[in-house]
Amino acid sequence: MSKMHVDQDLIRDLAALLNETDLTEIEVADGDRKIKISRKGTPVALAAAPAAIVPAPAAIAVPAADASHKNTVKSPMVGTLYLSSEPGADAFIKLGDTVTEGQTLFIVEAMKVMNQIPAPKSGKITAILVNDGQPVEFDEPLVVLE
Amino acid sequence: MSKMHVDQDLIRDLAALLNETDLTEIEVADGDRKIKISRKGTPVALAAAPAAIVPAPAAIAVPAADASHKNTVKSPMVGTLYLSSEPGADAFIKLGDTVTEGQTLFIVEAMKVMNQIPAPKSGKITAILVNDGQPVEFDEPLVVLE
Amino acid sequence: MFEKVLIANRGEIALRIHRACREMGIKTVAVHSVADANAMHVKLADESVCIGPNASADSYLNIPAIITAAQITGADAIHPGYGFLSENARFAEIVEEHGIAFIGPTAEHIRVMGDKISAKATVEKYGIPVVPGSKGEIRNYKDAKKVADEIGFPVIVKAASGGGGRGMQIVRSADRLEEAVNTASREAEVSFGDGTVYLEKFLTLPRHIEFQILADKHGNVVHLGERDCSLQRRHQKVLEEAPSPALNSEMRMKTGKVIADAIKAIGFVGAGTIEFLYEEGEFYFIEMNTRIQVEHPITEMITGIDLVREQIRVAAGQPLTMSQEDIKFHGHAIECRINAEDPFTFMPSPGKIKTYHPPGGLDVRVDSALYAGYSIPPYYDSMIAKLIVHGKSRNDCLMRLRRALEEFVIDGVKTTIPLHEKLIREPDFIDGNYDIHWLEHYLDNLDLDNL
Amino acid sequence: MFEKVLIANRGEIALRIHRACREMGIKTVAVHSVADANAMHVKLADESVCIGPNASADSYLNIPAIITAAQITGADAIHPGYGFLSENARFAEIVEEHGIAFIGPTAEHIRVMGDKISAKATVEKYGIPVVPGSKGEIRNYKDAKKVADEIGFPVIVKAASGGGGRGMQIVRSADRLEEAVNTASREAEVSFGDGTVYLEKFLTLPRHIEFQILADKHGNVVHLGERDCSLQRRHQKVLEEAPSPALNSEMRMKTGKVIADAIKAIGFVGAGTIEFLYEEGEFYFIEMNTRIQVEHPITEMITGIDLVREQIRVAAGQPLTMSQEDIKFHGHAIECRINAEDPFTFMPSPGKIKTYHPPGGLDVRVDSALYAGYSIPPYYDSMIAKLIVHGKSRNDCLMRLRRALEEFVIDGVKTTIPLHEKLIREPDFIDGNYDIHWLEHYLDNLDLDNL
Repeated sequence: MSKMHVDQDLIRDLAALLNETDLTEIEVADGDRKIKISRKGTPVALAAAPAAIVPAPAAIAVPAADASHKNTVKSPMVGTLYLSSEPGADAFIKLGDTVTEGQTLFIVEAMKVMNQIPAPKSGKITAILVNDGQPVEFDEPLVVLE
Repeated sequence: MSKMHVDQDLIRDLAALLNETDLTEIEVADGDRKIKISRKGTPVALAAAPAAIVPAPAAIAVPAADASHKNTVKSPMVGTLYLSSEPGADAFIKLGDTVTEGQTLFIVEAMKVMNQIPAPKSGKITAILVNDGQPVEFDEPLVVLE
Repeated sequence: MFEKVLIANRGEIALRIHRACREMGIKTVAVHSVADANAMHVKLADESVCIGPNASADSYLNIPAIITAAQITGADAIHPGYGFLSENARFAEIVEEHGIAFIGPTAEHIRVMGDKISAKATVEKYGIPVVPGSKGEIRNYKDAKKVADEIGFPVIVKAASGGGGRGMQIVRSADRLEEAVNTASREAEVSFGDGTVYLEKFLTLPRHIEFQILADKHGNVVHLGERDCSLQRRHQKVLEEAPSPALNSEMRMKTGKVIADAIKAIGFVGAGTIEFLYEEGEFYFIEMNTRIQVEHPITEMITGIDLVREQIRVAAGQPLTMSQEDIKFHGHAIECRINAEDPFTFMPSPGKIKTYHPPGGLDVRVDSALYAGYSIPPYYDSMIAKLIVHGKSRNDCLMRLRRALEEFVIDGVKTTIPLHEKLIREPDFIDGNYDIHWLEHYLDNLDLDNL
Repeated sequence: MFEKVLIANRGEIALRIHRACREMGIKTVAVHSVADANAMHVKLADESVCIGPNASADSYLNIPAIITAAQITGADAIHPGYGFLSENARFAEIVEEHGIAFIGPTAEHIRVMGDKISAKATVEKYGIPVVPGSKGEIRNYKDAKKVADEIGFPVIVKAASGGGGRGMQIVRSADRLEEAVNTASREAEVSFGDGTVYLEKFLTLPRHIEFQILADKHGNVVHLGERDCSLQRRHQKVLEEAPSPALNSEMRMKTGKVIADAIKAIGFVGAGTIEFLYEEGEFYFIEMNTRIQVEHPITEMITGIDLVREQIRVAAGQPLTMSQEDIKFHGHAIECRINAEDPFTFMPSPGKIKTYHPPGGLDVRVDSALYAGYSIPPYYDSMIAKLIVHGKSRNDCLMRLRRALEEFVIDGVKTTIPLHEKLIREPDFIDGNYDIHWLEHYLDNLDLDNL
């Protein structure tokens, strides 16, 4: 498939025009190409999911803190997380450790396969968000690496 | 691929037109070229009835203007309104008349009974919002008396 | 068939009637109070007319305004729903006098059934069982003993002019009868200036069971089985089910036939409900409602018959679409009345609905005029929705009801949904083991601090 | 019975499966992509596991992630829904290899029915009618003439190695047959390097009619009548109804029996659908779907049978809850598929739902995972709701559908509700007079500027 053709300069121009004219939305089309830009002021009350639909107690609760932290390393798969290579062995990492890119942080077992989770960059471990033997979801924060 | 053609001046003109006409959205198309602009004032959100539940065309439409005017005299009952005591007779009131409290303004017929609608206070008739023989709802504005 | 029906009601039943009309190709006129200008049925109706201020007395009970609204919109029939003017014989008369069809029985039938004494006498004459007792006044102990021996203990001695529980004596065995007759008579003399007493069988733990009937103008009458409405609080039904856990098919069909035959003899036309107390295999007539009832959907769910549609057809002179043989009962249905109230203290909770999300899926029906953004006005009944669930068996129905209640979201006001969630988990309810006193007793013993 | 079922799907069918489980007292696990973290079934399920990023290939089609999720949550069965992995024989195999029950047929049956040629050969062997034609290759005009005379014109000459319409010739009369065979063979030679052609009866204006079957592990097979799914756009069903306006009871029961007998002989277990083209009183097998289908609710509405519940029971080794004699057909049902698309240009319209207000009342069912505030992700199928309506007759059903569509509010995205409102007012549709080409033709001729 060919690359999408997007005129970014035109978008910038339209955005400026949006400000200038104090509009909230501009949509333009030329043939089968279309650009629509908008800027919303105050978020609407019901924008979020209805509060009263209570989320089921997730099997695997995502820790609220640090979850969106940009230095967080997240699980690339669903599985069971281990802190060490085998029961009784030392943990791969501990709080305060300095790790180098590619160094194994954890193992996540999925379908009897042990997957090593490498450090995406070098840095210092400032928080470990998981416990040994814990099930983890895809995208679940595991560790903060700064 | 060719550049998208967008007439930015036209957008400015349309934005001005939006102001002038007190609209919230303008959409124009010419062949396969299209421009749509909008400006949202106060987000009505869902506080009001869902917009998509379109109110049925009320049998008896309440004039939007003056409806909430504090000097408006409203119908005390549902019925058929008459401007005069009998067909062909002079209307009880006309625009610009000065009336005194208790003076009959209209007759509303309900169940074959002719009900005289008196002026609630003395004043000048600045608007007559109904026509002869028209059905009126309870609370429907009939006249502005200042 | 009618061209345009005026709906002289509000809330879910107004919407129910609108839907039935719409599905029959009949135009609708919604009449409403000022407070109800934004009601769902007002938005959906073909036309709407504001007939008065918030107070029901000046709007939904305002006969001249309703008749005038029908005249200016050209409606050729009026459906009164339930409550308000639905059992007002004078209203039925006035409607007909103005050349408009009243979707309900004749004024005469409303009048006869509206009076408890004439209703009881009428149905008894045609074979419907009533509470047995003395035929009129008891003069002395000997009389009383004779009647009591006939009908069996417990009995209740009541003042003929009585009311409010005074001059009433419950007697559980013969050795206390003489004293009770004397006490009741004395109390009655003191309280009402009339010592006349009479005697009736006393029902200790009855169920409330009612039969739905439909009758057309061509002499066809059918019964659609029963509803068990024993779960009540302060004489208000809270949850209803059909069929009753206490009845078997033979009793249903036998009693249903007696009722249908009586209704035919009485000449009643329309949709009606015969209410009974039921104890130890016997039915005792309480009253007849000559209108559609709140709990009619559970009968619709087990029979597949649209009661409001039949009611409209019959009022237009058309025959019933089914005979008794065509009516088959399928599975089980339960209705939960959802009120805008605290679920345990029952304090009313009017206000604005922030989120409204009814449950969906197989065999789940919601009759409600709510929508997100709607403000429940404080002037009227607190019932805001009916959740009706069907299942192949009573157990299937209960399981489905459980999941439907879980999915139901009404946010912004308090509702009785949590009460229903709790109720349907009670062993007595699950076993179908309850009577008309069960719910009051259950609520009295709830530990409100530990819910 | 299973203790905990993992739902390997999303959207309304995930919610449908959750509801069935909940009503059977079975716990549920929702697995979902990152985009679906706020999906309704995720909120309602007992547990949820994020199994991958937005792309289906990495989440809903990610077999290791789904198996792992089942293992860490202790699910003892997996329901695949429709689409995604529901007809993936390898997935069924892997699930079973991990000691988890697959709620569907055996991998072997999925495989046989997943291949058009083996499916056709299998069902034909057991008496299900297929499109008549030459048994294999046509060598010359004489062969072709013989077959064509047997099956009657029009016929279609097809390249054995063909596809995409090339090497295909429709022949309406004998005098054009020789030329057509030669042309098709030449085209096939050029296009596919193989001039082999074969001949089949050509159906000009067929309907799409499919039969629902259920089979347990104890040799019990029932059919639940047919669904008419002829209203299609680009091979996507738009609106389905049951029963088909084109079938009578005798044809239904006769064809249903042939199918049920064949399914029993084949040894298939689970819920399945046998799809046919139907023309001039004859059925021609197209394919068999070995899973629950989108349009299953219309069958549920006319039979009162919960298909997903039966499917789960059967997978757990329990017998069907009914025999063929127990299945009675009541009234008529129609399903409208509501997509987040422009109703006439069919441009997808994902986005945030501002208002969601489904219709309620008698015989109206909505299967949808929408709620107000939900954002429809742009990564998946555009179907966002199914409106299913039942009526005593086809006309009652149409009238009810009309009012239900009027009440349905989905605000924030474009939906196909206006298309359905228009469709059900078309005289051809009202008369049941349509075939699989009707909708495409209708849409091609719509004047988009004057809607």
